[in-house]
Amino acid sequence: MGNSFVFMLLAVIAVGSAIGMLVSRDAVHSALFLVLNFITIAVFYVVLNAPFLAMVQVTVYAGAIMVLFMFVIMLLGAERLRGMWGDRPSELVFAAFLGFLLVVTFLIALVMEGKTAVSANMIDSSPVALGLRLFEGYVFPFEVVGILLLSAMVGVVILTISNKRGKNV
Amino acid sequence: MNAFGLAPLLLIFPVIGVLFNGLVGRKFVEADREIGEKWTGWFGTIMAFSAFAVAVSLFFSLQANGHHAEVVHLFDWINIPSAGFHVPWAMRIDTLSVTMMLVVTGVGSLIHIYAIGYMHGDKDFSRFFAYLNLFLFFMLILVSGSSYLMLFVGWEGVGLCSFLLIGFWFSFVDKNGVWKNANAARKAFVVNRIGDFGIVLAVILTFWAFGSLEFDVVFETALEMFKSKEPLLLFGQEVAFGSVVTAITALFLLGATGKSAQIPLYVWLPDAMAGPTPVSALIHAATMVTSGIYLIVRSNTLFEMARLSVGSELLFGVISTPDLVALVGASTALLAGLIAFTQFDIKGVLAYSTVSQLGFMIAAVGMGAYVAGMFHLMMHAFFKALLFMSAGSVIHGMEHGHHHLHDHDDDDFDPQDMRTMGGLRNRMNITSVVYIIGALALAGIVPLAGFWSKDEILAHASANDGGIFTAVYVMLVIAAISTAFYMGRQLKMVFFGEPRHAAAAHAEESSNLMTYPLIALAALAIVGGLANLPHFAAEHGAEAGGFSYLALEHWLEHSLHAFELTEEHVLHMPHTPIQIQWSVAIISTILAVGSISLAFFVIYKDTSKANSAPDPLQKTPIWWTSVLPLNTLYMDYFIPAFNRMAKWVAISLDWVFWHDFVHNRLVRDMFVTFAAFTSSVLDQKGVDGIVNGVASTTRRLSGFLRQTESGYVRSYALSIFMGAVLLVIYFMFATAG
Amino acid sequence: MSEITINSYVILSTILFVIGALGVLLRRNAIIVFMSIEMMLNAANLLFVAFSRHLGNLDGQVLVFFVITVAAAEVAVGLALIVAIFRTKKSIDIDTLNLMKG
Amino acid sequence: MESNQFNVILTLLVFFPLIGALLILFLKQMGHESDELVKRVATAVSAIALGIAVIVLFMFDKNIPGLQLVDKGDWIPLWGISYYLGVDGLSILMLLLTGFISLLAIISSWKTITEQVPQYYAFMLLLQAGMTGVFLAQDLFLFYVFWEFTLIPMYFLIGIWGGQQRVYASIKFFLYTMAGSLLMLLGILYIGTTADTFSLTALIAGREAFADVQNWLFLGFAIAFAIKVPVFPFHSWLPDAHTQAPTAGSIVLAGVLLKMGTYGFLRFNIPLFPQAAIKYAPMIAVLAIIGIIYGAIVSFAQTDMKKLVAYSSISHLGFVMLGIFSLNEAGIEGAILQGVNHGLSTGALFFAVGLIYERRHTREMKEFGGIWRAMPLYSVLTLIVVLSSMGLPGLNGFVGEFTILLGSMGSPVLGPVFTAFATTGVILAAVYLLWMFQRVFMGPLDNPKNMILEKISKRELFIMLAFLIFIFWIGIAPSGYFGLMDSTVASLVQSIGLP
Repeated sequence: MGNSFVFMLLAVIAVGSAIGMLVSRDAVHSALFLVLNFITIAVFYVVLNAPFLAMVQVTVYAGAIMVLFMFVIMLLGAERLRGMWGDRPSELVFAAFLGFLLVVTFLIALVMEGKTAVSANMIDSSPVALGLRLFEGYVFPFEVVGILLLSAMVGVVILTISNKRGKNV
Repeated sequence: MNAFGLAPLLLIFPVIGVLFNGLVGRKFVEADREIGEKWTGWFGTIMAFSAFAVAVSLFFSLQANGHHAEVVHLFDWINIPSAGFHVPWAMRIDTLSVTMMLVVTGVGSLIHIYAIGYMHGDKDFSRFFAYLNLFLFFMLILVSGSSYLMLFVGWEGVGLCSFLLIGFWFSFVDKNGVWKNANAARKAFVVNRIGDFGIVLAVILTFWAFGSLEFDVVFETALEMFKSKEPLLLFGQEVAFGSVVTAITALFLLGATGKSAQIPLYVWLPDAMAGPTPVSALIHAATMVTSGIYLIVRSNTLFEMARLSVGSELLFGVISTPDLVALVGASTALLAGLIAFTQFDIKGVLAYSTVSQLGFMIAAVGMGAYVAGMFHLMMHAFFKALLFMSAGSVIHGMEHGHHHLHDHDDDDFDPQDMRTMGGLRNRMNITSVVYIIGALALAGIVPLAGFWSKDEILAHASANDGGIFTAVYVMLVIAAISTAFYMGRQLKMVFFGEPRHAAAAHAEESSNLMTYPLIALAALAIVGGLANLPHFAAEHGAEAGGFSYLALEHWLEHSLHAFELTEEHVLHMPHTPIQIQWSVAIISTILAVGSISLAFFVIYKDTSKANSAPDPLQKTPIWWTSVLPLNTLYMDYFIPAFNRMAKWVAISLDWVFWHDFVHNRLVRDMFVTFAAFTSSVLDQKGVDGIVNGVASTTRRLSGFLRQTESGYVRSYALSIFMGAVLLVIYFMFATAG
Repeated sequence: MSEITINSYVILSTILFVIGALGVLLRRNAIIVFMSIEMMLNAANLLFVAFSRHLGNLDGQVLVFFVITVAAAEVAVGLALIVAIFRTKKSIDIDTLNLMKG
Repeated sequence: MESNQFNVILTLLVFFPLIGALLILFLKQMGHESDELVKRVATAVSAIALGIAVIVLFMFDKNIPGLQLVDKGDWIPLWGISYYLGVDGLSILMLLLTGFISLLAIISSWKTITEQVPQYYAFMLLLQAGMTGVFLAQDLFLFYVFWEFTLIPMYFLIGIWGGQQRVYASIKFFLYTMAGSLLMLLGILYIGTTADTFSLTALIAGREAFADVQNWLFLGFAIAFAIKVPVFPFHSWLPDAHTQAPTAGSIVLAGVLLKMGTYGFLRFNIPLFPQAAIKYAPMIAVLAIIGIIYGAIVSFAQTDMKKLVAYSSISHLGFVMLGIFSLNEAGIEGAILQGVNHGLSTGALFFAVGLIYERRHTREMKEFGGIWRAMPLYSVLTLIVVLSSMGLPGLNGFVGEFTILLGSMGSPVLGPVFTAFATTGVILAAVYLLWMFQRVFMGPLDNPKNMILEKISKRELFIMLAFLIFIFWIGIAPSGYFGLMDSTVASLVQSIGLP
């Protein structure tokens, strides 16, 4: 499952960019950090024998979704919204503690498990194989997701359509 | 000719009248009073006459048919197959019902004409005629119904019409602020309902005992049971047949005392005189009040069987129901006759007279003289309707006279008070003549109608020995004397002597519309006796000189099954003498003439006194009868007691105790106390120690919880996150461990 | 260095997930909150793919495919919501959205 | 287990009003603020539901004693709970009554309800759906769901659109009936878990299984139903609920909701626990007779017209209870018909009282007098309704009361003494109803506020006439109505097993 050096490098970039996103005061910076993070994860996908997903990750996430984010940020002028951290320190501490707890839990669980898992052999994960798998076992969810996308589209239109009086942003 | 197919028309004509007058009549009258009154009044009258014509055609059909009863089925009413209960709407056409139909529609039609004149100018003219037609409809259902249940429909229906008509002038308030008409209407209905209580129970009992409510079936089944002399299996136990019949007839008697105004339920009839006079004539003299007599005559078989009950099957072990009927009738006749002495209201005298005469009829049917009872019923319908309508004419005349006076200084003027009248025979010729005819007929003067019918009842009472007959005979004779006396008193006070009030001096004769029906009825009151003349000779030839004696007797025999039983010697009815009892006839005539003369020439000799003078009888014990009777007892004791009881139950028991105390105080407070106790124990650090119940506990708890509801999405998310983490931890170690 | 096992991926994705969660919990800027949600989804996706590789089974990849689709839909709707909120509130500070306050 | 059957008409009947309610809320959501549209939609939905009920009537074969048009499918098969609707002679009239009364109640509120209109009509339709479900459910669990479901819309109808003390009245109504039905729930759960099915037909067939505890079960069900009816002494919630409810609420409450109680006795208590029913019949009949007399006396002393009518319900339903526990054909058929009659007569009375309340904003009888002069047509119509309520022969009330009295006298468990006491109710009915009629409609028209009363409108006339058509119809030709239930009642009585 990949070289440990590559893993560590990518992991540092991923965690670093994530933290960057978290702490950036400027929303644009956050968005850029997030793009970096997504691309890192796409590389992970390649490492993990999922090249097609890596491509999807880059195009959909790093491309489409993040463009959407940037667009909204620009539209709202939200890049100027600085310093928007919670004003309740107790919450900050508590949330951090919970996060820490979660990580520790997993660590402990893995340690207690003890065994070193052996990975299976590489399998064919070409788009063809993926597509076959998708349409063999997941036709119905596929349809549902299609409908979901459609309704999301309609919903977005209804939500953002300007009302009769022409009140616009 | 067979006209039984026409029978439904008997009911349809009045209904058309009701619909016309009820729905559109008012518009006619409002559009043009003169023409509108003509249309609505005459329309109602023509419907009544049409019904009369149908009744006449039924009469001839029965003649042609050999007097055989015919049942005309209309349509199903109540039909419960699984319970075996089936009652159709069906009309029974037999001699008894046709007799009643003729009386009802005949007298009713005349009263309709009279009412056109009498109600002239009333703003609810059309409503009045709608009610009159509605009354005819229900009365005809009552007499033509083929089952007890249909009879009951009519019975209640005429009660309703009585209510509506007594309360016709419901807005009237007397000078004491009492809603006189509305109260009288309600009283009539409620008192009648007490009687109906008996009818309902009797009808239900009849069904379970005899398995049907059709007259035919009931009487036939009863007869078979009577002949078999075996006990009846009723409600899971064996009951003697006599007891069942006694119970049924006793309950019928209760119903009859209500509708026919007998002791103890007569109290509504005098009050009912508050209604318009045509109503008093039609409903409260001629027709509706006689339905109690009709009911007993219709059930004659059952009553005669009850007469033969022995021992413990008798009512209270003492007396059979027909005997009780006779005693109730006779004592009512006597008591009401005496009360009539004390009345000053011209209609009040007639009202008590009606109660008294109904007593005669009830006594007659109780003694088994069914034909005599029916005969008196018919004759009474003629002369009492005549008297009431003439009295109405007098009242009209007095009101006219009062209007002519220019100084209305005496607002207390009562046009019905006989003390303000006097000498009216000079002002109102026709009315006075017909009134005197009616009064003499009522008093039983030969050869007017009342003589023959009353004499037949008295003869029956005297001809049978033993039992209650003697007592009944004595009471009825005294009642007959008092009848003659109070009518003499009334004649003297109203028509003779000098006018005691300016209104009487200026009274005017009523219009032709009112007097012509009076003349027609007066003629009937004179010749009516021919319907059932007794034999004067000893031989029993049915026909003598082309004229049939005892016509009514022969006619009604076909409907009176008890007579048929007599022939088969199953029943032993008291016999009615079919030739005149000279002793009874002569004695009663002498007494009647004597007591009229006594009133006329002795006690009320001096009638020119001022109208405030006390009555000469006021110092005699007879006068006390007016305060003694049941009305006072009911009105002053029973009804206020009921009102107080109802108020106590409603306010104290139901509301204050049950609603407020038990539910809102006891249950709720116990719960609250319980909750408060719980909270003070659970909540040691409670601010005040004892907290007021679960409500405030909840409020404080929610107040605490509310603080967590910051409304910030992030806070909620934090909670969710916490929950998620905890769940993960749980699953990790639960599954791993 | 030894071969990387599935355990490492678990830890990595947990860390990413926690960072995303903290973003959701601590930031008041609605857009950044949304980005953090995307981050959490990606953390999950990463784990899916890792397990897919680990178990030699394509189902994990198929699931990621679905998650991406749903995420795209969610982002579209979510951003539309933000735009709508901004129109009325003139702010995307989610702490101003406290109508639920008890 | 019986096999599943599909006959969608009854399901449609239940859920159509529900869809209507959702439609109304959706209309509101879409911003159609026009109350007129909402009224029209609600009326149309209710009318169509009545139409479906009439179709059911035509599909109904009165010669079959058992359930018909059954729609049955598994719901929670693990616990033996099924979705099971069916109609028979006990429920067919109740269905029609529900549709009829609901429609008239909706029409009657066109003018009176001016606030939160869409919610009001949505609740009315929800109520209609719930009540229909109660009369159709043949699965104890499903029945319980519908039974409780009717409480909610009624609670809001009283609590939002009611009078001065509406909150108090609605909470009392809710808690009182809820408390009673919890006992029933216990009973239902016990039966269901013992027999592993909640299907009524299966339970009746296997009723021997819980015969040894049937006295307790009977009481549990009986209390729930008795509170709903209400049988004396559980009547204390009724005057509050009726006086505080809006007119349409009172009409539905008296017209249909109370019948759910009497229906419950017939549907569950008698067939499931016949021995207990026989045992307790005289006791319940005594309570019923006390209710008849007590309700009448208390009515008589009321000064508020609506309260008077409310208490008269207690008296009338006493008759119904007496008929049911006569346990013979005449009594039970009379009771079912009298249930319908009471719905019509008392519904119409409530409407009449509401009509005059709208004009004068008071119901105190001393405020009135001589209304006949001011509103003659209205007065005549009300008189007919009053007479029907009093049991005048030729109108509907008499047929029911007479049949009940007939049944009670011939009943194997009751007898003439019961009948005699119950018949006094006939006298008392005349006393209190005529008293009210006299105070309000007769006498002089001397209060100036009463002189300018607006005449009855066409819409109000329509509602009154709709009531009157059936008042006369049942009074004059009730055979068809008895025919609908005869075979079912006959088989029910047979199943009780009395001699």
